[in-house]
Amino acid sequence: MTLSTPQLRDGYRMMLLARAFDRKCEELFQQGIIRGSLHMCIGQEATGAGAALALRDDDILITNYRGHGHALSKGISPRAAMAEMLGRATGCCKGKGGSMHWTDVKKGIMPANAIVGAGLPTVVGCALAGQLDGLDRVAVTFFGDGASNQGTAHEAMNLASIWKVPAIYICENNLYSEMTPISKTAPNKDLAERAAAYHIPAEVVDGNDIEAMFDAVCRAVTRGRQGGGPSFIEAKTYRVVGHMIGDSQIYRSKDEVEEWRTQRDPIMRAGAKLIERGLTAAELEAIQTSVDATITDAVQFAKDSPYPDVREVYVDVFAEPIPA
Amino acid sequence: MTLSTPQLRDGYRMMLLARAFDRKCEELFQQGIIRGSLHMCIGQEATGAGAALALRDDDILITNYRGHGHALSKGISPRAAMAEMLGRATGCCKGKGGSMHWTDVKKGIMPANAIVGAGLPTVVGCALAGQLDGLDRVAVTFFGDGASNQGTAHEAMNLASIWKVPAIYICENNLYSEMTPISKTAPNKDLAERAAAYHIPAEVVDGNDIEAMFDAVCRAVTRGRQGGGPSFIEAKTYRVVGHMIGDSQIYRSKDEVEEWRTQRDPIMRAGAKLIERGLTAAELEAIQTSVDATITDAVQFAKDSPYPDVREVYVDVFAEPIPA
Amino acid sequence: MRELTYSQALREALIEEMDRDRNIILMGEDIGVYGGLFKVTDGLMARFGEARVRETPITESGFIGAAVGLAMCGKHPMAELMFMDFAWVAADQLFNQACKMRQMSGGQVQVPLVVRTQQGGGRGNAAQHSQSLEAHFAHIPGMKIVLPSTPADAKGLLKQAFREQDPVIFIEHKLLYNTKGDVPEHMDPIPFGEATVKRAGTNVTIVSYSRTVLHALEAAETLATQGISAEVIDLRTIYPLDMATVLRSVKKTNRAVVAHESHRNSGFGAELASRITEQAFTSLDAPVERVGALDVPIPYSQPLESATLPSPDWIVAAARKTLYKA
Amino acid sequence: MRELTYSQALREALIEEMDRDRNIILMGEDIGVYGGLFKVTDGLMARFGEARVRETPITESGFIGAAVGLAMCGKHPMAELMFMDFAWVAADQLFNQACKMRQMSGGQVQVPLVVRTQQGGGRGNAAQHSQSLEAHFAHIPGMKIVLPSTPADAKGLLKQAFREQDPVIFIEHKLLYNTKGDVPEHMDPIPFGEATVKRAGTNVTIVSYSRTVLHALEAAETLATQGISAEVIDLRTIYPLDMATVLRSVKKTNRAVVAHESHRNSGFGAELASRITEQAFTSLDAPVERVGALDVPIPYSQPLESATLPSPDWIVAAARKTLYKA
Ligand SMILES: Cc1ncc(C[n+]2csc(CCOP(=O)(O)OP(=O)(O)O)c2C)c(N)n1
Ligand SMILES: Cc1ncc(C[n+]2csc(CCOP(=O)(O)OP(=O)(O)O)c2C)c(N)n1
Ligand SMILES: [Mg+2]
Ligand SMILES: [Mg+2]
Repeated sequence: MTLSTPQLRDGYRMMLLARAFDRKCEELFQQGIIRGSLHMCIGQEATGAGAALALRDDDILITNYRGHGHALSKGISPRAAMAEMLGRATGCCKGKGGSMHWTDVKKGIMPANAIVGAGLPTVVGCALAGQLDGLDRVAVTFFGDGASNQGTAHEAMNLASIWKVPAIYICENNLYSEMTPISKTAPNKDLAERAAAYHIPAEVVDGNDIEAMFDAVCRAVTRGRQGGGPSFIEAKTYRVVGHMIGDSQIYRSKDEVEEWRTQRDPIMRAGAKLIERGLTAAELEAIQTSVDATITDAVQFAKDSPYPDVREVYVDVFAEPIPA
Repeated sequence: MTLSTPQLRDGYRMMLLARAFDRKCEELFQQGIIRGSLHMCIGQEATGAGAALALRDDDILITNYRGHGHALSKGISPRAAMAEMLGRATGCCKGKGGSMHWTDVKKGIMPANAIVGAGLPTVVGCALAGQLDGLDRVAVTFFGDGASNQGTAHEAMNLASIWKVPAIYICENNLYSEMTPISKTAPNKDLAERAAAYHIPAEVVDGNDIEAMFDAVCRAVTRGRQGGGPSFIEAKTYRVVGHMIGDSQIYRSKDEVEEWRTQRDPIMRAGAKLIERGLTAAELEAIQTSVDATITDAVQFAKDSPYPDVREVYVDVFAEPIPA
Repeated sequence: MRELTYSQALREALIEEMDRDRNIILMGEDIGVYGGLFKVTDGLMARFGEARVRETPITESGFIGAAVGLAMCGKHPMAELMFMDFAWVAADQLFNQACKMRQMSGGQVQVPLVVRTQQGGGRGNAAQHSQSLEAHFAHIPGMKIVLPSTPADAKGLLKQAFREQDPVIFIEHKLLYNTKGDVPEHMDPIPFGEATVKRAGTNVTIVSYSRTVLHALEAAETLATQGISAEVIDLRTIYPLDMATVLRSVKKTNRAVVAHESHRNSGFGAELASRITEQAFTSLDAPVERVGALDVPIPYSQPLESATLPSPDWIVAAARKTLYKA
Repeated sequence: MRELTYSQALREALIEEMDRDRNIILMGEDIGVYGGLFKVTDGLMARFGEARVRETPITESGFIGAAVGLAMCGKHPMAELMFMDFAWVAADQLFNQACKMRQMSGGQVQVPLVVRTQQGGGRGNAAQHSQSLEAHFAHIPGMKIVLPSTPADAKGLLKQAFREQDPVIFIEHKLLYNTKGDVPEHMDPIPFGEATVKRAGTNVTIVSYSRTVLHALEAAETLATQGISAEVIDLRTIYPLDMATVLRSVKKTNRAVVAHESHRNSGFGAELASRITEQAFTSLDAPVERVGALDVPIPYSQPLESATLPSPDWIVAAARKTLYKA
């Protein structure tokens, strides 16, 4: 499937939003306004946007600690997301989850996971629930190259295969697991090879090309909706920033980063396509302006929001609040 | 490599010993003399014997709860093994481990494991230790078809591959994991397919043919000793008895069991080969007689041995015994 | 009244609950055609179909993870962990996922998952198949913890487990499956957090759960012959915990023994003893005595295993100690 | 004397031990080129080579399992678990394998494995990255448990860890890495099982370990201004456990507070409180007070996290309670 121009424009906006959101978080983190963990997805925005364009609201998403782009593209409210980053009561997890556990059930966004590989089995259950209810819903999970080494990845993909559930495994191969290159921790040039071991249809795509992502996810979605079982997509991509704030990045060359940043940036590439399709630079600029406004508004909303009352610690642990 | 006639005769003896040992255990279990767990390897004796013929004493073995045949073939003392089954102080684990944890470090037999899949990572370390010391030792682990689904299998094979350690993975595919056919829990006709995902050389062999087993293990051993890294061998076999004592075996047909028992029995097949090579029925019978004597002696030894003193519970937990 | 074994009672509870709620899905190793290693799910696949009774690969992390996903999406899965010892294989899905999802999501998702398992020693299954691990679940918030000692409790509590909207670890004992007891034809779910006084007494309170309750009752019998009147309390669930019943008793007897089969060091008995001491300090005539397995891996050999696991005698001795009759 | 940070002290211990014993092999995620997330292994790969400093895939079960195998075969591996929370991913290899191998084999093999990790909250890492899990290790026999609170202790205890012939879980605290303290140029290993009295006092004993010792000292300072003299004990290792030092103190002060950052319910504080009560019952003028995190998953938001984790104030309040000054 190819993207229509309005779709591509939407995708472009999603990517800009993801980038601006994470960059703003970086700034707020450095100011000490955001604390804890922050794993930016700068450079990888096409995976989430491409996937989101292929998904419905009722399709399930389970992402990880580097999932801001995925969740924003799938429709989480920037206000609620930013309020979460600031630990406010209005946050998408009421301030309890922070950067790594964003949730928006109405948009099909199940809690993001901070344990590498933990989402792969869970998504089997999400996919199975839909299957048992006779729905044509799919369930997507994003995980990294490093996560593909975890035992849970193996167990989960095998389960998904034998149960033929509509789970879509999107492996964002950004070449590094934290500070370690995947070439040191897996013998496979393409991690998609591994899915074959479970007889899961797998493909390798340019994860920095939103159209290629969309196309591959569409195929997987169609397969899933039609009862054809799980799919695996390896999206080759790159994070052009550190794993986390403060990452010295001594494990890779500046040239490598620069090449990806300047030659293969997914937003730049999508922008070029839009120009090719006839949009003007001013039109693109307007999207950026509107995204910036969204972020400004989200930050303002978050800052204006109250912190949760401390009695909230006893709430949401069990269905009935624990007595203090 | 083909087996010389003396080697084949040794292998035949190993298999008879394994079978007689487990059958005796079954009897003692039914008499209440052996307690706890008992998982017989009846029908699968060629895997351990074939491997043992290819291994040296200093090569490491890690087997599982169904590993009596492997350990006996690798040279564990039948007396110490039987005393262990009876929980005696003279047992190979001083009575502390029982059926599932046989150990004989002098023979390279590390503690057998009762957690499905747990031996696969451990063997990486055993293989690596030899590699670091510049030895040409290999480390072998046996596990079942069901174990190949565990996450540890995936993690371990990947590690073995990237570290190029001389680990030999022998998957005894006996078609069932306890009471569940592997065809229900894995999509692969050959589990060896999975090793390919880690770029580990893999082959499928007739696990009931001691010569085929020997041959495959020899190739793996040569590869390991020469620095060629890990190997994977899928041994197609069958357990002609229940998973454990009391298993009603309602999950498979009597015909299936009978076919394997009467047509494909590894001992019968090795016996026929020996006859072909010129041994007489009387010579084979003599081996059986000597094995029977070994078992009788082992049982007598075990029964004559004392139970461990109860203060032994505090010993072997830490290097220094815990004060009572 | 009808007598049933513990496993029959559990099976009945599953059938009644599955009839009531079609969102209940069972998953586990060998639970289908074979009906489970302890036969608790016998015949259930034939009755409810393969979609609802699912045989899984040996992948405790994988299928418990899948159950977490099912639970988040509106189902009420039951995952059978064949031996409690395998909780270590699935620990991340239990402790980092099931226990925390509701909280991390600010209450947006819930995980109504029942993990059924069995634990305990006494059969010679050695160190990797004999552990009792409830204390670990008590220390990580987010799961309710059930340890029934009788067939009727097993049935009533399991029915309740499927009414909960949070994860429940339902812990059976391998040596209880064949025990028998009265089980009424119609049973309502038994609410969590309600201990029962199994035997009234005045001199010392024995607090326990799971199979150790049977030891406690045996000990009370022996103590009676020695002129010591012991009250025996079965907690049934340790989270939620019915301290009211415990304190009522201790304030009467002024002495307490807590007893379980799990290891003594950092066991749940330490928590119980601490709570009793904190909440009834001035009533106590002696320190609370704790009975638990020795702090060593559980050995295979029968005399060693017996020396490691608590017996009624240990409880008798502990009770006497609280009365300074040691 | 030299001042070093906690992480510098740890790094020195690793270098000295690796120089001494070439069987020491380090394994873990990002410990090589990058030098570890907390920089404890900085420069070690360059110094000792890739064979001895091994970057692993993200497979905690896999590489801790491999470390168990190495240890059984005569090496002395150190496996770095980046966050204690990931112990759940590797739990089988820790609790069913490393802890039990010696015993299951009747003493034929040993597992001299050091697992280094860091735990604790206070940085806003939320529920899956802030847990303190030492109580779980205390409940499963087979591992020694170290929780240093100062740079010097960190160094001396880590050196000792590599002299042990059994598995050691060496638990650092993420908020201690940048703390500074005197560390002598030459340091001998510090034996396990020896608590230190960090501050002498007469009215109440505060028993703690890891970062909570700093809270205890702060609390003692505050209590002093209120005319209450608190003795502060740092256990340093909780297995083996130095009860002698604790009892000596409690028999003098007649009051005790036990404090840790891990959850209160079924935490190691319960064990400590129980032991103190059992062994010094007649000396106690009040029940032992326990301080630990609330029994809820650790929340992200700063006010919520602060409300969940113990602070010096909590210890002050607990100490006052033992003096009936609440
Ligand atoms: C079980 C577990 N181990 C380790 C970590 C620490 N950790 C967080 S992100 C990460 C790297 C993951 O790499 P990859 O899967 O490639 O994802 P990426 O961050 O590159 O998107 C690691 C090791 C963790 N969170 N969970
Ligand atoms: C982690 C774990 N899960 C489950 C079990 C229970 N169990 C013991 S043997 C077995 C079947 C293993 O099947 P397979 O790997 O095919 O080996 P086989 O017994 O057929 O040789 C199971 C499920 C276990 N011991 N450990
Ligand atoms: Mg990556
Ligand atoms: Mg099998």
